[in-house]
Amino acid sequence: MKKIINDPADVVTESLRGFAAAHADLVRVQYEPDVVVRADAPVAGKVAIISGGGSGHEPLHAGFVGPGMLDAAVPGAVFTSPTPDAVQAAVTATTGEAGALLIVKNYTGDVLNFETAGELAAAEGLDVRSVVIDDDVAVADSTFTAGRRGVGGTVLLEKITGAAAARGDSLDAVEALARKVIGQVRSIGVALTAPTVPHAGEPSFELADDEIEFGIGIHGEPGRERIKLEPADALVARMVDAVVEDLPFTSGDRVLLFTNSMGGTPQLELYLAHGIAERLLAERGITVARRLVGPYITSLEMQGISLTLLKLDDELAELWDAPVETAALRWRA
Amino acid sequence: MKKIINDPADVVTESLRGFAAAHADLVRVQYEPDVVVRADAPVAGKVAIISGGGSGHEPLHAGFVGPGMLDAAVPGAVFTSPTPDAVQAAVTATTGEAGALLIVKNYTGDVLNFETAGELAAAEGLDVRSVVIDDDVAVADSTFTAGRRGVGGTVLLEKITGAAAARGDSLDAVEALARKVIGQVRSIGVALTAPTVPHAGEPSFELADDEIEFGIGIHGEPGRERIKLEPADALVARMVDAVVEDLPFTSGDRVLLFTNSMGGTPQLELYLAHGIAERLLAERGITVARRLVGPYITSLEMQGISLTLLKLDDELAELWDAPVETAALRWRA
Amino acid sequence: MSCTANGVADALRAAASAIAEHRVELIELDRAIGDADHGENLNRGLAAIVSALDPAVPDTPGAVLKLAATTLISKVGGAAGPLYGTAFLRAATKVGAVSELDAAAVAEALRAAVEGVQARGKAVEGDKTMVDALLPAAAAAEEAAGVEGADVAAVLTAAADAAAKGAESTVDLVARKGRASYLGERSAGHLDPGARSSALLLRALAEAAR
Amino acid sequence: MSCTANGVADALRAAASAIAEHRVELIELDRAIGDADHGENLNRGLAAIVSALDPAVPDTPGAVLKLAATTLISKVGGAAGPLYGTAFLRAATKVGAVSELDAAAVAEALRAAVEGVQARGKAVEGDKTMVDALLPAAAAAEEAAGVEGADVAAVLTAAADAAAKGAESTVDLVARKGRASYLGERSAGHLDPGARSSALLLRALAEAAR
Ligand SMILES: Nc1ncnc2c1ncn2[C@@H]1O[C@H](COP(=O)(O)OP(=O)(O)O)[C@@H](O)[C@H]1O
Ligand SMILES: Nc1ncnc2c1ncn2[C@@H]1O[C@H](COP(=O)(O)OP(=O)(O)O)[C@@H](O)[C@H]1O
Ligand SMILES: [Mg+2]
Ligand SMILES: [Mg+2]
Ligand SMILES: [Mg+2]
Ligand SMILES: [Mg+2]
Repeated sequence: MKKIINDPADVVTESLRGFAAAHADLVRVQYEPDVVVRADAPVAGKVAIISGGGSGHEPLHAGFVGPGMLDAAVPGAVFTSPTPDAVQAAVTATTGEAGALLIVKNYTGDVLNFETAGELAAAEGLDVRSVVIDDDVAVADSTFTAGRRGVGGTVLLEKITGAAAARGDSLDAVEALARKVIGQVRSIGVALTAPTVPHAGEPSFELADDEIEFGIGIHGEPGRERIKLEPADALVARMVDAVVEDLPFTSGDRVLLFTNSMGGTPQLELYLAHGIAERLLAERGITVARRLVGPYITSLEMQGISLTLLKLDDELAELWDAPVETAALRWRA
Repeated sequence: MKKIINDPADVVTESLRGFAAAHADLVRVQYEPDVVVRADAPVAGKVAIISGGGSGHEPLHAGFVGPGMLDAAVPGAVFTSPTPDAVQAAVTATTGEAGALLIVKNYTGDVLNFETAGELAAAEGLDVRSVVIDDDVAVADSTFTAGRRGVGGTVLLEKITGAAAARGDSLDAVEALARKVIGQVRSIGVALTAPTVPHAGEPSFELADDEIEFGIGIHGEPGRERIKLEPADALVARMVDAVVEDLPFTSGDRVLLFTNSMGGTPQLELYLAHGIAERLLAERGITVARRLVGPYITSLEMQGISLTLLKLDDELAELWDAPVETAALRWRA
Repeated sequence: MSCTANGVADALRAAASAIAEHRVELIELDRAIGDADHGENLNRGLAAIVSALDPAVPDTPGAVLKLAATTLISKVGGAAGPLYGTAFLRAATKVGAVSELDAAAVAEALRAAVEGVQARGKAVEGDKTMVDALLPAAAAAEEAAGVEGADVAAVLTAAADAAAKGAESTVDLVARKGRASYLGERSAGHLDPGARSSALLLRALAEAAR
Repeated sequence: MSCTANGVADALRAAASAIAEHRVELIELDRAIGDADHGENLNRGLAAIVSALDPAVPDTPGAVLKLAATTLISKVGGAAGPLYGTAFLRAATKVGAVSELDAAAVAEALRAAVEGVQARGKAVEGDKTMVDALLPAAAAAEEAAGVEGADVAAVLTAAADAAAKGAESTVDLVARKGRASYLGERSAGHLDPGARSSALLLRALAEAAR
């Protein structure tokens, strides 16, 4: 294993120290339990938006803390969902009368730990709700699985609910909006190489030189299917098909297209894939009205990409465009 | 080789198509020769800031085209400096009475091709000047080498000259400013893995599992020295020492610290390294007054990082803080 | 060992040693069909229990189990943290405030623990989870406790044996819960890391009880 | 072959084939001490020359060389593009508007080409660059051209032989110019890609001239 680290057990905390130093204008970081909080939290009268999960997916979630997006992020150990006390610390630091929305990616660990945190918050008389995002079309959503995973759609959900909270929406309204977004966002991922978890020291799976994992998650779990590497045109078409036909997205739809790097894929390839996806969607009569391209929800150094489509209406487009000021996403209206 | 590409010969052009689709609000892209131009170019009365070089270093340079930074970027083939006609096309698209500054990284190919382009521009009666940035302390700056390479400092130079041009500085003033920045910026890089050039199909160099290249460039050239992988504390100290002692930076200096990922290094490690560098600089009495952390000048999928230090004064800090709106860097004052 | 507060504490220390010893194995099992953290997380949690017991062992077996539960919940994370945490919490509640556990109490505690895991995780037998080790363990413990003159060691040994067999049975299963379920058919042929850690924990407790 | 415009065009086509054939070798040489693009870039440039000659071959050898020069400058990039471009441009200027080149003209053109490379790149003999192939080539060409009754083929063959030897001599050198110079001592033990491509080009031209 080749990594720029000291003791693997300290990776998350040491990285947070660097993050805190780099972004003192945006965040403050609390340690033990580790929580990244908006510098000006709690924001009076505003619904707090909180998310978290295992580390190793950066910039998710800490990179999205700031005005217009998250009030707090709760980073667990690498690929390990955080514990309830850490989530509770995030709630305590950010949540007032207006309540909080917890954005939970659908993994057994995240769901269970955030569930307990929600109970702890309720016991303190706070109005804290949870939504579970499960946008990964690679996983069959049946009783034979833990259900679909939360992947790329999480980034869009955090941005859009963050904007709604920033404009003063009530917790009821933000929660309803979150459920609407979850209902119309879908993703698929592919991996060319495996990530290496620091404490494990070995790549999470082995792939031959001509093999890729189609339907990969973001935790180094092997994908749903192992296929041969194919040219970008064919691969992106396979991905677009999987996403479009799931919801389905149909001719006339306006969408946000999010082309995400899993970490190790260079921008040169990422934009190349994005261009193909844009073309394929246009051919289907689907209008790409907004786009996001970059490494926003990653799996350590894994090479691969994911595509996420969100069906837009005027409200969602407006909330997407609303100003945001975080370490990883930053724009003005 | 595992890449999300079609024909290796088409990588740059296909990637530009995706970039153009993703950022139509910021840029327009011309093909054959390939040039990325600010959407609203030429900007009347403003000095044009133009840079370019081989592709594979994204977001450099195209990701820095937009208000407050570059007017045009000229992407060559992967790791191959662009040809003079491409540079000339960039000049033609952006340059008026106020003239243009070409920012050239110190590589034989870039220097020669931009030199010719400058002659072509002069022949057309345009006032076009060049500055050559050579901030890499890994290379001995002697007659026994092609001179120091231009690396991380390029990003800072493009931002600062872009801000000066945006506030209306003359070409004389922008050129003088550029030379000042070049005089007080220094960098060092390290590689844990090699990049793979698409048309080459093989990693650019081989490294044992416990070896790293210290003093790496950004083109998959092997580094200056091959050393054993060491803990992050020791490695970052080695890098800080190399940079600080070169200029030298001394106690009482105010600096901008730029911690850059070479592409394949995940954010978790990058911020960890950044945190260590902040601590070591503080111990030396050097004040980190501004910072930039992220993958901004990369070498395809290469794992590794670079550290860049720029000595700041009030003017440079102000120009750094000035608004910028590009695909890769974006903030308001 | 007598199953007093100190006895339970010693058993937990033995369990912590066992997990530390098998940390890499559990990581490797999780690497194959999960995300390579089970051994790391559980080891962190058990080590934290040992530290938590260090200043002073709580008064009753139930209080020791409760301390273990809250420590696991706040130190492990992932799926295993809340599941094992709930297991210990239910066991603690079940044994109440007595100062020493007999064979029947241990069997009842184990049953409560499994029910807790199932209540939280919704897994049934055959889903390829820790439940496949814990359910047969609870049944075997009840059966052993029913035998005339059975002691705690006998109950836990029966549970550990059954858990080991139950864990082995997960190899052939296709996962329907947890992270391994994303793999579908490809999850078959691998031992479930949580079932394995359950078997390891019960074996360590049983040996401490002898 | 007679060294008319068409003869030079044919020789350039032969050179393009040679570079296409050795594309991977040149990439590999550049991968070792550079950035793995020399074969790709040169191949793109030579192929572009072949295309540029396709619609119509220019009238004179000089015009053909000039077309080659401008094509290289606008298609190759990197260090080799402007250096080879300048070489061809200087050669074109040197030969002027004559309709056929004799042995002396070829030798003079080669000398002008080397001087162009040195003027642009500032490399001297021993810096481990294409200059180490081209300088001896120019000298050998001049010597061959001085021999009574020497023809173009003899001049180019002498040049190609000397270039091959010159290229080989770069193996032991430590680079002082170009990308390989960043390696310092580690650049020794490798053949310089530009010297190798110079030798390949001259060999192809020589063989076409026979
Ligand atoms: N719903 C569930 N019910 C019972 N056990 C489960 C469930 N989901 C997962 N597990 C157990 O948890 C183990 C994985 O634990 P761990 O690796 O620590 O968590 P994570 O999957 O979050 O990384 C699995 O091997 C399985 O035995
Ligand atoms: N200053 C120079 N003078 C002469 N030849 C040079 C010089 N710099 C580089 N070269 C030649 O160029 C070759 C590399 O060409 P190429 O790989 O195409 O360019 P780049 O180094 O820009 O990638 C070297 O092998 C060397 O022979
Ligand atoms: Mg996990
Ligand atoms: Mg090159
Ligand atoms: Mg796991
Ligand atoms: Mg090269």
